[in-house]
Amino acid sequence: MSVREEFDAWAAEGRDRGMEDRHWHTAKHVLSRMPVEAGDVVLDLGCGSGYAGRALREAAGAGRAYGLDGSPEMTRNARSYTDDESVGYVVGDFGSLPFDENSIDHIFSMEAFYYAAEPHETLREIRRVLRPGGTFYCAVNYYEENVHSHEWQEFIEVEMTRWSAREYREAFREAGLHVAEQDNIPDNETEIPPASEFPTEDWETREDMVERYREYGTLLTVGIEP
Amino acid sequence: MSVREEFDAWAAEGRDRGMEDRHWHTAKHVLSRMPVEAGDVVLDLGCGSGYAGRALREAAGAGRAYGLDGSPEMTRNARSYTDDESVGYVVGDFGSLPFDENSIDHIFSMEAFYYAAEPHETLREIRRVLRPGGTFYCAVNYYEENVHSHEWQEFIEVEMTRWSAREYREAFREAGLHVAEQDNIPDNETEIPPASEFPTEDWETREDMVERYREYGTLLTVGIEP
Amino acid sequence: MKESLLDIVCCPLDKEELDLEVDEREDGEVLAGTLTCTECGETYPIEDGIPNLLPPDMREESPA
Amino acid sequence: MKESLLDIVCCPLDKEELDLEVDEREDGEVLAGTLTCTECGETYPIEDGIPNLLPPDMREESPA
Ligand SMILES: Nc1ncnc2c1ncn2[C@@H]1O[C@H](CSCC[C@H](N)C(=O)O)[C@@H](O)[C@H]1O
Ligand SMILES: Nc1ncnc2c1ncn2[C@@H]1O[C@H](CSCC[C@H](N)C(=O)O)[C@@H](O)[C@H]1O
Repeated sequence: MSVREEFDAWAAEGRDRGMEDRHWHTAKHVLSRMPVEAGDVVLDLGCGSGYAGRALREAAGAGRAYGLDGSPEMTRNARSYTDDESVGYVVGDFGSLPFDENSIDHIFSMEAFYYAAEPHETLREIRRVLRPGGTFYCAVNYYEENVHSHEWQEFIEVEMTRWSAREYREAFREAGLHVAEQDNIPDNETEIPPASEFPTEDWETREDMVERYREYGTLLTVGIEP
Repeated sequence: MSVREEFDAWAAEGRDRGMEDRHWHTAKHVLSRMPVEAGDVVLDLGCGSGYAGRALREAAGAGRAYGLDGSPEMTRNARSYTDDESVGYVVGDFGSLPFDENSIDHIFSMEAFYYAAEPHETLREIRRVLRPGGTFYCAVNYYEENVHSHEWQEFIEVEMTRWSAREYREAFREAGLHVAEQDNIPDNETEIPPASEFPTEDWETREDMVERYREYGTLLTVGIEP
Repeated sequence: MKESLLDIVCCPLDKEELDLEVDEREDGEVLAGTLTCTECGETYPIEDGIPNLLPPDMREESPA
Repeated sequence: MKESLLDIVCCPLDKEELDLEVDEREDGEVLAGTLTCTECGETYPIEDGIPNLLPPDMREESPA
């Protein structure tokens, strides 16, 4: 199934807002670390509902925020959630970014990078569009160390790349990005029921759920264009 | 009073371990973000008790960790706290780093940078010793936005630089470092008494103390050598 | 889309400049139109204010 | 200090190489000795295993 078919269906079901609510628990911390200056041009790869671009405009004073998504329905929804003139959305693919060389100051991506058909190619594209000193804030919940995420592939038709933290660092460096930071950002907001309620529909034990959210959380890798 | 006199006295009074205990609340989070690889050479500027070098050896597998401090007594204490052969200490000044060009992979500094007599010169020295892609993790509790820190100058003879978050970013860029990240890291461990116990000796109101520790915490600015 | 996007947008295939042809405007935005690559001639539709810059082989045309 | 520090250490003034003269060793460490700049001739003492690489005008000699 194509990215377009899979995620157009998600958007039609309103899953874009559900993801925004859940991802925001950690994404807000990621966004607040970005060295965005007033007037900067920022890009959100796999923008879904588009919350990141809106946040970088409001909180960091970005001059223009663009969200790119392979699903026309996602961008259509995202566009309907804002009337900020300086936020824009485009339909595009991670493998062929429709932006000029050195045209972007900073790139953010949450829970989307690993859908790239060719992640190494996507990193090269990111390098091409970032200006020197521009950062790529790459946040994922699906990665090797997070064993609780491994089963997600069963529910998604699009093939996902499951790298370890080390593989992220290595791939960034191989593409020529410097790695500035890597961190696990805990989700301290998802509610975890008392032990007596386990097993739940999704979780065998409370320990597993605590580990997934409070310990592994979101893996952030920050690359910077030399 | 010279850095040496001021901080030799602190070391003699055992204040190095007291600082380690308090600073660790946020420093551990800073250290865990650093992209240190096995075998890397790391440098801790203003190392005090030297905990950062020890931690980067143990947790991140740094190949060699050096602590530099202007106070011989601080380095003497630091040396006595470890028997790790790959951790070393040198007496030196922030304005004249005794390290070769491109000889250091990553630099950490906690609550020390602002004592530099010439902070811009120190940033140039940092650039000189870092290899391309090397990071400078600069953590401070004394900075413009943290209004509760302003009075600290009254208790210290050495003149301190009080920059704002923006001034840190600007100074890093002026020196030619790319700014990869800036963040406030809350100290969630310092105990804050119930409201009924305020005013305390140090704090007028509980709100002030909460703001100082839980909100402002430690200002981290990450620079990277292009 | 705003026309200011043209500053930084390019053809996803050859990364060359795009020419804008406007069919419909509203409040300073282009609601419908076409972006054409000045180099390879490939065209990219703008629908409901959103440019579709997928590589053409990944695009499914909506029924006319 | 370990001798491996010599790989990366330099004179704080002119950033040139340092020569090591050892007065006392223990367990593969240099406990006492002198580092001398191969270019400007400035000397830096190693005391209790710690090299003092402060610029000379910031150094206070400990009493002999
Ligand atoms: N190859 C590709 N090119 C562009 N977008 C893609 C893509 N593969 C997946 N996506 C998009 O990536 C998004 C992943 S879901 C995450 C959405 C959003 N960042 C959030 O945090 O909520 C989907 O909207 C999907 O359409
Ligand atoms: N100009 C300078 N050059 C080198 N070290 C300096 C300096 N000015 C201050 N220092 C050192 O910086 C340290 C600041 S106290 C912080 C110590 C340690 N990083 C910790 O987090 O606990 C002191 O040990 C002091 O001697």
